[in-house]
Amino acid sequence: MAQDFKGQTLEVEKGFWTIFAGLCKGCGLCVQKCPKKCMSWSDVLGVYGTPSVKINDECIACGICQNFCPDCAITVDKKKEAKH
Amino acid sequence: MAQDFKGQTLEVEKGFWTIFAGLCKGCGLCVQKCPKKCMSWSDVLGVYGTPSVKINDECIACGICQNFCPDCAITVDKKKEAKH
Amino acid sequence: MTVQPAMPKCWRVETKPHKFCPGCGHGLVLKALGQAIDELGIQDKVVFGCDIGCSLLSWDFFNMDTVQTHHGRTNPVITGMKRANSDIIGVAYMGDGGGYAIGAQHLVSSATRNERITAILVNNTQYGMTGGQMAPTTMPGQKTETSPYGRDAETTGSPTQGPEMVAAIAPEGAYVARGSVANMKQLKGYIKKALENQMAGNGFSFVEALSLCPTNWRTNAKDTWKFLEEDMYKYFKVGELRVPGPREKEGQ
Amino acid sequence: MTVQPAMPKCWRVETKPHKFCPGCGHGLVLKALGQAIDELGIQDKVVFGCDIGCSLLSWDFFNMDTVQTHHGRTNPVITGMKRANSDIIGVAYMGDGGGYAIGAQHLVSSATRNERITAILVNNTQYGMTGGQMAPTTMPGQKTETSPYGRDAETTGSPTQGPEMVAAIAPEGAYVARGSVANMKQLKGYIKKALENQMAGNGFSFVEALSLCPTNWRTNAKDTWKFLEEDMYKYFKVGELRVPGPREKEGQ
Amino acid sequence: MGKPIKIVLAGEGGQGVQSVAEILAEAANEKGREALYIPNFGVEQRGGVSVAYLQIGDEAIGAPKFQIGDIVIALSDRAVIRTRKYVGPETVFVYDSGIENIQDELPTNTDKVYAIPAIEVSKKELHPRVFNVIIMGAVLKATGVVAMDDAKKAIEKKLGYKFDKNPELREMNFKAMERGAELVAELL
Amino acid sequence: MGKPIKIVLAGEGGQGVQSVAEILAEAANEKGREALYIPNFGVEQRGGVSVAYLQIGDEAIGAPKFQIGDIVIALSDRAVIRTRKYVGPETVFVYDSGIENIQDELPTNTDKVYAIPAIEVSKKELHPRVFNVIIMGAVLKATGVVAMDDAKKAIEKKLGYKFDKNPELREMNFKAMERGAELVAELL
Amino acid sequence: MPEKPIQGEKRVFVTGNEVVAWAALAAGAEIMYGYPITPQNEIMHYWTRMIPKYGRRFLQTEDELSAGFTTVGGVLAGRRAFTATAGPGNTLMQEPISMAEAMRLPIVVVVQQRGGPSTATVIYSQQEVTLTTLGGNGEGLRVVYSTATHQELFDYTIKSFNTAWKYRFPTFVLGDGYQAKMRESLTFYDPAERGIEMVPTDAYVGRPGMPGVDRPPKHMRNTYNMEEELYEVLQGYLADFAKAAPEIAEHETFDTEDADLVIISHGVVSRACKMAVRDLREQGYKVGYFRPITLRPMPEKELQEVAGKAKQLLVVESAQGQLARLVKEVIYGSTAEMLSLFKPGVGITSEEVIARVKEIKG
Amino acid sequence: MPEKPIQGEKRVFVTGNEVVAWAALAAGAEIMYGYPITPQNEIMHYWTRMIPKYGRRFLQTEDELSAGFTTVGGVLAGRRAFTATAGPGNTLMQEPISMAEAMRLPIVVVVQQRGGPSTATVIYSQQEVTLTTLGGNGEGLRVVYSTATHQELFDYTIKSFNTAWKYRFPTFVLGDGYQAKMRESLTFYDPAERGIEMVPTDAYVGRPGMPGVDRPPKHMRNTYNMEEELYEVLQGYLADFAKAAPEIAEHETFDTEDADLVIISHGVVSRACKMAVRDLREQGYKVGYFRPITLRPMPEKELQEVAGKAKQLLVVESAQGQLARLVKEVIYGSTAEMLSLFKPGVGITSEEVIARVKEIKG
Ligand SMILES: Cc1ncc(C[n+]2csc(CCOP(=O)(O)OP(=O)(O)O)c2C)c(N)n1
Ligand SMILES: Cc1ncc(C[n+]2csc(CCOP(=O)(O)OP(=O)(O)O)c2C)c(N)n1
Ligand code: SF4
Ligand code: SF4
Ligand code: SF4
Ligand code: SF4
Ligand code: SF4
Ligand code: SF4
Ligand SMILES: [Mg+2]
Ligand SMILES: [Mg+2]
Repeated sequence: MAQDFKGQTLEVEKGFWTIFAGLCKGCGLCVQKCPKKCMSWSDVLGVYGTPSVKINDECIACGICQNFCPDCAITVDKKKEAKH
Repeated sequence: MAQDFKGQTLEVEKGFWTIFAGLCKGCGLCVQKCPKKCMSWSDVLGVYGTPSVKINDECIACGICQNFCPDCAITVDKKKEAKH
Repeated sequence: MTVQPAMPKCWRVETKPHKFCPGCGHGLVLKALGQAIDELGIQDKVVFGCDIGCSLLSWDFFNMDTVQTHHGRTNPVITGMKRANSDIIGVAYMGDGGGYAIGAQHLVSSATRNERITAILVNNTQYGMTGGQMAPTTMPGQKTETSPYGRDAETTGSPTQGPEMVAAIAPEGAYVARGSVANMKQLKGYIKKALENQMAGNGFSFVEALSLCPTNWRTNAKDTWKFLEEDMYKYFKVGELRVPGPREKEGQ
Repeated sequence: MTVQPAMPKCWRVETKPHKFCPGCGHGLVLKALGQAIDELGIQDKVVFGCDIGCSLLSWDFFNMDTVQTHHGRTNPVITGMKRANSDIIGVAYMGDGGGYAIGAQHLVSSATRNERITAILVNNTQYGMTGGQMAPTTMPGQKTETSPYGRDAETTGSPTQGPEMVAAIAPEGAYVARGSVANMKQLKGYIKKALENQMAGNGFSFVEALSLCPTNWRTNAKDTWKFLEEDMYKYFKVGELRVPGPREKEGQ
Repeated sequence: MGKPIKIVLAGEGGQGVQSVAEILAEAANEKGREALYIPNFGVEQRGGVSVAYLQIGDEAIGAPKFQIGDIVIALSDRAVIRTRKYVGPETVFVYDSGIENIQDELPTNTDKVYAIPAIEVSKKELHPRVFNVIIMGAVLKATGVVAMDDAKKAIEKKLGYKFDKNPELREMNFKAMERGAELVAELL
Repeated sequence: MGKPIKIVLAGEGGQGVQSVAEILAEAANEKGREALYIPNFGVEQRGGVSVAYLQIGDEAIGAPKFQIGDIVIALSDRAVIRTRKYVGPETVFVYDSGIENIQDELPTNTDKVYAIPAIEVSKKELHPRVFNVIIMGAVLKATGVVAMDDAKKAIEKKLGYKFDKNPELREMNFKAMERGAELVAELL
Repeated sequence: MPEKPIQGEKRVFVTGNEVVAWAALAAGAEIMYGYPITPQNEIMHYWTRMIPKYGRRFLQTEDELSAGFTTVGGVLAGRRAFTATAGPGNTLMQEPISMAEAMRLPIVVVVQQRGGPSTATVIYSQQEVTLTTLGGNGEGLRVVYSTATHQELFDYTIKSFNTAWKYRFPTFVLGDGYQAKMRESLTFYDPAERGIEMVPTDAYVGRPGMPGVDRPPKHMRNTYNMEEELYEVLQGYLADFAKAAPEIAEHETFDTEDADLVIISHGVVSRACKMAVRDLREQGYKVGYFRPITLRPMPEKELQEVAGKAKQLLVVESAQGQLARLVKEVIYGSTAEMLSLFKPGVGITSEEVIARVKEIKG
Repeated sequence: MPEKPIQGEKRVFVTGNEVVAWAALAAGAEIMYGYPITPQNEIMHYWTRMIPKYGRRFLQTEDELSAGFTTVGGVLAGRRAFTATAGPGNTLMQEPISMAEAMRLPIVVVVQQRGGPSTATVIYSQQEVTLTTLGGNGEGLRVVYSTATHQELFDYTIKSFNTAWKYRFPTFVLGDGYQAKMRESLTFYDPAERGIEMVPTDAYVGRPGMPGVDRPPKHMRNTYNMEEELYEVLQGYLADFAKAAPEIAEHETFDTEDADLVIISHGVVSRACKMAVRDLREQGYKVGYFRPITLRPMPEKELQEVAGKAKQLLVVESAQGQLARLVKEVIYGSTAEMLSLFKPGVGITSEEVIARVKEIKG
């Protein structure tokens, strides 16, 4: 019966960044913690009708936003570094 | 209305030692603490019908027994030392 | 492959989004706890007890057996359970009001008795659930609903140093630490050690987590972090206070 | 001149001999307290609160206003009184059960709030009034009515270190000490300082007094002293833990 | 005996239904009428549906809550579901036309079910912040419990200090109130 | 219906009245009779008057306490004062003749007020420790609730382990019991 | 000297919790002790905001045990002291209250009932009637005012201090979450201007003079060594309570004279009942209205009178018969049929009351 | 496997507190949690002495709140768990009991009543009837057995575990200080040998299997966000209680058939009443005897029947009408005259009961 959340995934250079607007409460904690200051409010509304978040392509897929989201609304997948 | 307790006073070389049998519960704490081991059970019964305490003349009026009596049943008055 | 939210495995997806406010630190503490439980693989052993306080909102948070108790009484409920069935890994989850005010006798006594439970206390410097009154952890000058002109340390005292208190009285075998949701990895590590300490039967395990309450702090995201990392860090020192060494089994 | 008993002036002669058992340490602690009050000349300012526990037997002990409270609740009653009338010098007198078990939240909170009261706690390592059950202060191996085979530290914990706990959490201005009825002069000195600290408005003042309970220890006089001076001294360290320095009046 | 007018307002946490109810109640009170306003509240600080119960009449009000409202206004899907039990045959039920997939959840025991585009109007014409004032206007028009002018005074009293700093805000609020009244007038 | 015999025993803390009551009760119980023994207790661990209420009969006993005893025994001045309320016209009241200045405090509503020199006898003839056993003997004789032999068995059961180590103790106890009986027999 | 909190009369539109805070101020309450619990929190919020101006005090305690015992301490020191609580807090508060009861201490407690048992809801109920009237290990020697309107919340909060200090029984204002959180109009006033004299307080302990010399020391206890001592003390208390009861008891009633059926309710529920009775009368039903304002002591004689006349009594309450039990106790012997509308933990509307009466009347 | 505590039947002569400890052992109680309070202490003393041999457990807690909440924890873990308390401890215990009530947890609590209110005496009373039957912020969804003899103390301590686990309501054995401290004879037995099957216990939490995978997680709560949710839950509980009540209710009665006056009492006081009725009958008085054994639920029908026949009912109790209130509640509508002999905090002898009846009968 596990619930399915629909994510919106963005590919950036270093990985994939997914926002689950159905989980995002628009608290902005992630935005503050992003080391690249690459996050901002999105037009997609979150679960409480407040804006959810989006990124721009300066994102380095560091995962910090995921780490600090109290609602697990962000998933970041770093691309495996190509082995030379 | 202060209550009067009848004390039995003994004079020893260094001072006066008074036992108030009406206050003595016969616990024996004083006996144990006497540095001269000069205390023992008396025939005079204390407030609970148990023996009260007495001293022999090895008492040096140090006041330790008074100090450790939880019921203030002993009063020790040291004689003032004669000033030469 | 469709991406799924990176929730700890032991979180109950059906009850998400959870009931905490936007930006609430409870979600972060429970994420750290969930991750620690996942890593230890003990989801089926843990019984989670939540206090009354905003922690009660976690009564259906996990795919783990959960008991919502009374304000301040989670320690005794979990203690009673653990005493009755030592196979259980008991987690008592509470707020600073529940742990340091109304339930202080239970915290202190669980500590001195070295109860084999793991207590996690969320310090958000006030009473979240009831709308932001002063807590034992409220900081000097901090405005709350019952210290509207700022907490006056002279008349109402100083913020409770909880882990320090527990560390001062808990017997050998106890684990005591203070973590912060601003350092999730460390916090998870502390909680994990606290669970392991219980599993090893060593003694009482206590982690205070410095948390966030944007609702009652009336802070935006930026100030929320600032409140924690600037103001709270001044009064509450993050770190481990008691770490039991490897311990000889003395016929426990 | 007829010799009269050397009772502190503030003792109420009409109610003597008091109600404590033969050899009870409560009598000694109250003697030290009485002497300290006499020396400070504050008999008419003190309100004495006694807990339920053998301390209740002191409800008519002094020629001072006295309130017998509930088990563990003397700290809040005296706190409430002092908050309402700061001219009072409030003394909260309790046992180890009252202070460290059922009333631990009050002790801890009076300490962190730095209540301007003087709490005196009589540690006799068990529950005297109810006939000798285990207390938080019962020592490992000590037999009581509820640890009939000796207290097992592994399952029931270690003796509460009360003054250490209070010292760990009380703010600046608090006075904390542990005395013993085996050193009456020192004990009186600690209590006096604790009263003076209240009078100076510095903060919470707490003295634990190691005491005697021949009735429940089932000891004769010799073993009574031995129990205190050999066994108890092993676990409870006599001395001062917190002594506030001279303090600037910050507009209190 | 004139019965009081019974109003239920419900929305999501941030939608400001409580302020609407409070201002209406205060406006009525100022005019010497009897008003009783009670918010709902639960254990959650945020996130639940927020419901306001409001009664305005000429005599002392009875029970604080009631079974059937004269007008019920729901501003989110959850609010519709939560409040439809207050709808009786005579009830005017108003909901925001922006709520999606709500058709099956609407009350069926009254004919007077109206959708108004309050969210849309607030976003497009004014500002999302005055969404709730539009609703207030709608309630005023639908019930006539308080005169528009008195409601304006009540807003003025509450937010005057803000208006003074930024007079445009006043304009926007009053405009919103009137737009709300218009939206409802079109329907009734 | 045979009424139970009602006994009140009172003395100072250390005088052992509770053991007497307990042994008597156990002796009766051993013989298959019904007994009910209840001690008094208060907040003080030591120092109060110790009162034992004992009823022995052939059927289930009623209330644990009673208003009027068949026999009331008081072993100290405070005990006399505390227990005289249990004395009725038919009550046998026994007190120790060693109690000083008690004359004015003795109950006056019964003729059967007897002093026995139990303390003195115990000190002079036996040992202060068996003072209470003398009392037991007196009760046995005065009430006949239990046969002397059964009481001895009960003592044996309780203190046998001590008697085995020190057979003289047994002798002394049994002797005390008999002396108690004699003391009372002289009076009744 | 701080100015009077209320000058003249003032029509206001506020929440019940604000009403209580103002009333306590107006009554000259000097100190509040409290521990947060919904739905009474705002009493503390308003109190703490307002007191600096009027020189009053506040202590936030560690729990309700402490809130109650510190209030006891405040009263012992001679202050007009009060606390407020609800639900599980009220359960805990019974320990200090039982001490106040044993020592006849005039503490004032405002209770804003919420759902029960246990944490239940933070909202509303009338399920703390038994607890508030009879809680603890005693005989319920307390006074309990159950209010129905904000005006009453104001009036009786003031009155509770006077009742407490006059008769020296713990005194309660029993409100509920609805009353706590709702807004309606009422008139604030200064009691003195209305001719209400505040019963003066005095200190139990800490009075001037050297105890044992200038005056006997005050030795207050709640423990007795023998049953008989306690019995004697209680007999005195019970007699005092019985004597005070008719003076204290209050009620509100109408339309009972010719009523077949009288609706009995208390607190906020009585508002629905009042409306229902008016409506039903208009519809030709012979119904009456009775409302005990004091739940302890009950308006005994008046209730008996009503029960003696009516054929049917309908008890309506947001609890499972807690009021009904108290009613039955005092009207025992009457043969009026007892009917009920019990809705533990939820509000009751006049529509429901009307429906119930119509159901009864067929 | 430790041996059975009791083999065969055994006549013993012990104190009531010892009886309780043995009965709990015999019933298979696995763990006791407790905090000392006179007059229940010896239950813990005997229990702690005996348990090592039988593999049972004990935890001394920091207070009665903890004793109650740890007992709740023990029951949640699926153990036959109990606690014991008295007086102010019983007052405090109401907080955990209200949680048990809200969550239908079969905790067993032995209460040895002492004088009240407050600390009062450590001795005896019947003043904890209201507290034990109806305490806390709820509706009193509990079972309360009031025992009169040591045999009953044994029987009902065993039974209380079965009632609790069968119906899942907190269950009490209500004794008193006299019963606690007195010695009388009774017969110990192993329940199984008497054909008494112990209702099996099971765990609420910590059962095998991965929650969310093998089984749903157990999520237990006592808090509801809306009034209506609570109301619905309570309706279910109340229905369960009403259904169980006639099965649970017990009483003892004799000589009521032709009685003018029936004496109603409970617990240890009923022993005096029993004697009194026998005596009075011998003297020609037409008196009867009725004793509710369960005070919650009350033996409603049986009491109504008695009240329907007798002209007078005399309620006798060591409290100020706590039993009488419960009686009036269930016999309301009867017109039998209600008389009383209330002696709060002190024992009652058959002589007093007889005197009271003679006074009534003129
Ligand atoms: C006995 C009792 N007293 C008071 C309350 C009210 N109450 C509920 S939550 C709470 C405070 C919660 O604060 P905290 O423990 O710090 O948790 P937070 O909500 O801040 O996470 C209080 C006082 C209660 N439920 N029970
Ligand atoms: C609420 C409550 N619980 C329990 C008791 C019973 N009780 C009375 S005194 C006491 C223990 C006293 O021990 P302590 O505080 O150490 O004082 P002591 O008698 O040893 O001096 C207890 C448990 C009580 N009176 N009230
Ligand atoms: S992954 Fe790192 S860089 Fe990318 S948005 Fe998140 S925090 Fe910013
Ligand atoms: S932290 Fe999570 S919930 Fe908050 S804004 Fe970012 S994604 Fe949304
Ligand atoms: S005064 Fe000193 S020497 Fe004399 S008896 Fe007392 S302790 Fe012994
Ligand atoms: S210490 Fe005091 S009471 Fe004890 S034996 Fe000595 S004199 Fe007597
Ligand atoms: S009130 Fe504060 S602690 Fe509670 S859920 Fe909201 S943010 Fe979290
Ligand atoms: S029992 Fe112990 S503490 Fe209590 S009075 Fe007796 S000796 Fe003192
Ligand atoms: Mg908090
Ligand atoms: Mg002690």
